[in-house]
Amino acid sequence: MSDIQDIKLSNAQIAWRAAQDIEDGAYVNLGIGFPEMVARFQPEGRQAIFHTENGVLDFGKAPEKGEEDWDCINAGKKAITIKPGTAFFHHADSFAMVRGGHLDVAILGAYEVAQSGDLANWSTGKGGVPAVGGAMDLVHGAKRVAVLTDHVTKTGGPKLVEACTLPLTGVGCVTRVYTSLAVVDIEDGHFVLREKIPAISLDELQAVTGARLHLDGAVGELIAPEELA
Amino acid sequence: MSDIQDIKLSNAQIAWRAAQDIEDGAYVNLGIGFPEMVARFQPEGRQAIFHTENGVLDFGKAPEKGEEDWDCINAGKKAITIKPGTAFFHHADSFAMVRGGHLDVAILGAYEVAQSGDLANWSTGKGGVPAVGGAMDLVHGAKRVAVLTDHVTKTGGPKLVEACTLPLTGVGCVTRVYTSLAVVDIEDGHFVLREKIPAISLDELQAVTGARLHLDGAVGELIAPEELA
Amino acid sequence: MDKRLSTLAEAVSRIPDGATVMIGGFGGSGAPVELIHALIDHGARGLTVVNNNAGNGHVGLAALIEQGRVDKLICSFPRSADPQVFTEAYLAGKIQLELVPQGTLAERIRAGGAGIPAFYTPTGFGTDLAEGKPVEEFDGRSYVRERWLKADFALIKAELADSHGNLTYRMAARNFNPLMAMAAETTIVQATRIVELGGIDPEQVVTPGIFVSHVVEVADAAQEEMLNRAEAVYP
Amino acid sequence: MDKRLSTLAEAVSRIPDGATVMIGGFGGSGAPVELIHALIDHGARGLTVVNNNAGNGHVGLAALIEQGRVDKLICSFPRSADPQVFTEAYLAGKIQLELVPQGTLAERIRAGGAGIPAFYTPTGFGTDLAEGKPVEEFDGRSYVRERWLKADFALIKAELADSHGNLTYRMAARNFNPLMAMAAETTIVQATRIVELGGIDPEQVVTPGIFVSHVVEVADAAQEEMLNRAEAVYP
Repeated sequence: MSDIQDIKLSNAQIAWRAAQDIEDGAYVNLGIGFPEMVARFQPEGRQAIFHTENGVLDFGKAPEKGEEDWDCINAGKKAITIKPGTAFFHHADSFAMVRGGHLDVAILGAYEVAQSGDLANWSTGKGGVPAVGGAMDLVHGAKRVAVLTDHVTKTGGPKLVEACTLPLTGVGCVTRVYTSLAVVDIEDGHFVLREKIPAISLDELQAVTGARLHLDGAVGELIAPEELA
Repeated sequence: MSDIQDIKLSNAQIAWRAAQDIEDGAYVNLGIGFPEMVARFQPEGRQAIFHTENGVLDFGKAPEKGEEDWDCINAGKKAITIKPGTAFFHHADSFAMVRGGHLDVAILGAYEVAQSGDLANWSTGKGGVPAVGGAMDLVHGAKRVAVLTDHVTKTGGPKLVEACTLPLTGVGCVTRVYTSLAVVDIEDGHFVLREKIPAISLDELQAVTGARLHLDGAVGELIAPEELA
Repeated sequence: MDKRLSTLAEAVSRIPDGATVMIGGFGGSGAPVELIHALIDHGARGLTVVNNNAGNGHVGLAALIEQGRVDKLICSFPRSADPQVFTEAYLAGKIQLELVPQGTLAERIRAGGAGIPAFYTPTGFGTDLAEGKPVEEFDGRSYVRERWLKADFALIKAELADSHGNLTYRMAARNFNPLMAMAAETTIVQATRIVELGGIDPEQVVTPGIFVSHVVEVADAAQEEMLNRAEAVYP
Repeated sequence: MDKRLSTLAEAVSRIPDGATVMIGGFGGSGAPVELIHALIDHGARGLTVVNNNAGNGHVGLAALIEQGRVDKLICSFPRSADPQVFTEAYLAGKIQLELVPQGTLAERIRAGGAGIPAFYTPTGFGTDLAEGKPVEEFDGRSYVRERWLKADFALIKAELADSHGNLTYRMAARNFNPLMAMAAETTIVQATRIVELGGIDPEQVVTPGIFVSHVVEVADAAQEEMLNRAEAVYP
């Protein structure tokens, strides 16, 4: 097997793949950091509406440097802009949208995802200052909760596991994982492999996955635009 | 004893008396019907702010006939007007004001008030179509819940009673009753007589009251403007 | 991503028999009269309707009841100037009534929209309307546990709307409308004016479009009160 | 019935040691920096502070913590670009932290303002942050029971205010401000502009005056983000 570092998808490519599953008109919340990249890759002809926890729906792109209005920020405290259709609201209304099942998709990062759909993404359990933000609300609110993640940890350990060892963000909440090597669904307590990059074999993929990958029909080829590599 | 019908205060006089206890700047909800009259008698130099359940705070007086805007009504579905300071809001915010203890005073009518502070004012228990509106919310929300009522029923029976016989609106919620004959506080499960009209003796008042009237210091004279009789 | 529809008939066409339908308004203010009439024309029966009242005269919700389409009404105040239609149906045993205190009704709907399955309220404690509901004490005071209220459809009257479903409301016609818009699977709005996207100041949006499924412009919307003063009857 | 005060010092003068103080804002947006600085000058200690974050740099909430005035912080995200002040105090055991999921924090504050002593939420179920909290199943799904959150004082940043305390907010600076305004015994507002009564359209009021105790105009309010970029330190 080739070194995973050489064949794996870039974060941008993972985000691109996740973006392909977002339907036209979907209401979407993207987690702070890496998941935010998904917004860049909306397929032609589709328009997603983005929600940010601090009370903005349908915001515009980042302003030019020096043009920031710091009353107009996203959950990551980065400056955003308004555009036709933007709405502001308070935090209780914002999380009514989240908790009330009004978001179509929430896309988050992960430390670990278990085959049960359990997610751990808020605490490394190592002390320091804990911080949770809106992650625990998002994972039990959106109609579909997806995770973007490298397939393995920096030290090569599995992030898709039988059971999470880190503090949980939510129980049984994730239904799809987009990794640097594969697209994996979570169904009935199992990982079901949907797509993998051509450069890795099934056995190799299983070897870097911490729980059994089930098959359900053909495994698609996960091919992302090369220019995003 | 003179006939109570001859000596008792008019509804306007009862409302006038209740208005004297409303402090400057108080937020007040007045029940539909008779309690609404309280708004007419705000003492000189004091300004109460009126709340109506359907989402208006600090509204103005009734419009001229023919000038009504039926999108601008009160809880009694009567047309009102806006004035400088008016705010509109939705029903959940309106009852957050009520239930959250933000109203200083709620003034309601009554079928019966018990010495425990229990109030019955929504159902005669006789069948027909039951309707409750916002009364049950108001009696557990406002900082002070007062009742305006004739001292006795149309057939001469007591309305201030040991225990309510009609379906309750709220338990232990009323703290002051303004009647056509007296002002009565409810303290520690007792009626405490604060004021009575001069034309009735203590014994006569007790005779038309369904539970013992306690005394706590001097009983004031309840004298309302004659022009309101 | 354009939520505009051109006809009320199209907007209500997927409401099936037996649906739970929230209808905005408090008395006549904010009542989506034209949407209700379109629902009558559509013909769905066996409905459970959530509204603060029970209709007035022979238009709007009263007409829907008069046409025998409503099996159950969840409301706080089924009395009004002329609630004859509901009163007769109720006394004849033709319609069920779930009576809910007004603030509890509003909060149950808001809870439905906000994903809160149950909450505690002091309202109704010790009364007939709390019968059978769990009671709990917090900090020495007793509270009743109430459940969320959701619906399959909500019929909403707004003032301004844009193609994404952002809404404003006129004066006290706001009342239950923004709450019901949150609590239904499908939220159908009649707006007095549909403006271009960006035509509503983002700070002035009352109902963000995420809560709205369909928007229809009804420029000359009737006031229920005016219809009743004219003794209108629908259909 | 005029809620205007002329100085911030007067506005915060009655905040005692040991008070629970909600402070609006999400990061720097909507943070009432001048009110917090007035609170520092006032000198109250042993405070419990409710805020989404834990301050940034050496101004506003970070400065309040740096001055040793905060015993306990209730927040969802005590990390930021420069949370050094809180981090040091926390790791040194000088400040307690109650970590609450952001939506639960918002809902607990709203519940405090709305008279709802407890509610159920799916958020946090099965996690460390729900430890010790009652769990209940509704319709086959598990929920955690959360309690309301109230405060003695709330410090709020608004855009427009009138003398009755009706408020609007600027863009995303709204965030927790309208909720905290509801949940405190005494709500103190710094507004960028105080307009005459009637100067705010009744339909555009976000926080009705009933939730507001005092209003002070701070026309040239600082943006916490700009202060931190200038490496400002308070006092």
